[in-house]
Amino acid sequence: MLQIKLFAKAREVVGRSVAEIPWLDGQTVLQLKQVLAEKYPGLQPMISRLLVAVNNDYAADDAAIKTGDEVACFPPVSGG
Amino acid sequence: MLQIKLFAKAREVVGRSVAEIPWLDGQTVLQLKQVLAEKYPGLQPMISRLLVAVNNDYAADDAAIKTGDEVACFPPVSGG
Amino acid sequence: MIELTHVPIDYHALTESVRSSQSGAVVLFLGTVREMTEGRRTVALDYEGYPQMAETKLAELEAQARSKWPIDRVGIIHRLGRLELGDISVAIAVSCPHRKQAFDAGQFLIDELKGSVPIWKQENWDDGTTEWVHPV
Amino acid sequence: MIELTHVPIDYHALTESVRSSQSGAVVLFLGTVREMTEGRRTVALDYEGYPQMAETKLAELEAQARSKWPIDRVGIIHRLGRLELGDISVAIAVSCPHRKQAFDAGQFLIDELKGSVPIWKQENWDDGTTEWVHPV
Repeated sequence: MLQIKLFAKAREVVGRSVAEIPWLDGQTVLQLKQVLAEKYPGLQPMISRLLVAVNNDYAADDAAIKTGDEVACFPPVSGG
Repeated sequence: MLQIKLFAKAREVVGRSVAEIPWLDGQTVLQLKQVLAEKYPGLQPMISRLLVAVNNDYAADDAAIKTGDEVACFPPVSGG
Repeated sequence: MIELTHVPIDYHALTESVRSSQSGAVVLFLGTVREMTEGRRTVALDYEGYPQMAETKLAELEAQARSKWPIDRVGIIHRLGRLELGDISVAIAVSCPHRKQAFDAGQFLIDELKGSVPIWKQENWDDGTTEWVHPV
Repeated sequence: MIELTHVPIDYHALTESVRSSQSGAVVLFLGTVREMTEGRRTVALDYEGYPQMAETKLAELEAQARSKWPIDRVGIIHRLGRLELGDISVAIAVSCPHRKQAFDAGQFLIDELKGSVPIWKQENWDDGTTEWVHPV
């Protein structure tokens, strides 16, 4: 299983701040987004804008994720 | 007579903060600089850099000065 | 000094912490909650952050800025939680030998912060609706 | 607010005076007495001003800046007299709706102040000599 921290509108539409999904090491960021959007349809309208961070850094769609990584998923940032 | 306020190095080399010189209305800023440099030789090395203000604004060499104007003479500014 | 906080930002202490006789220039930037945005009236903003990553990214930004300008000291504080009109959401203070360096570094830090640090804000409009802010 | 003073500058009060919920950005610039200049060590600076004209010129600068940027509030304080290492010689605070405006206006004000406001400084070097500073 992989735990995914959710923030801002992603957290809001999912209704919780941590999601948990089955995971095979080597699956990619893009696959994570697809699995999340399937499980939580509220994410679908924002899927093209969703960002994924792995171990506190932004990760590209083709980056691989392994269980134990710290993973987060959120919309574009708007702080300041 | 015309009173001229002096600041910074101009004040220092003249040795006083106000100079007084005979004046005919209509004489110019350039003439003022020449009269000052003649009366106070310490000003001569800096005469090309001296600035003159008339009534709280910078005045060009060909501007006329009349008695009663507030006149000041000083080197380029260096505040901040 | 990099900090996320839920209490009002003490920008005076932050500014004092970057002053130094090695530097001739200090620039402080404050982001504050503005009432009007494109004709709509805000009553409050809610800021949410991803703290560990935000601190990591802020430290990276500091390192990037130090590689570009001869920064003496720098401090960044971002507030999280509910902010009212006029409240300070972010404070960035930087000291450098000369003024242009300090202005450029300060502007770089706030521009980059808005682009890469995982913090989000939600508008609370005066008609009672809320809306997550999309970056421009 | 434009002021010349012989006492330490309270930049915190100055910054508070420009904060406003109409503005999303505040930029504060502080000029401070730096110890080293091109390898020489300063122990103090003496600032001399021509007060009436300096206040007139500062008011003109404020008007120029307001014609270029949508400035909400602005405050400028310049100190005169003997300043020690690290002391603040000038503080400029400006608030604007958006950050780039505030940075640009703040930088304009300090650049122009240094070019046109009748204030002069004299270096007191650590070898006991003094020297009027020439603008660069």
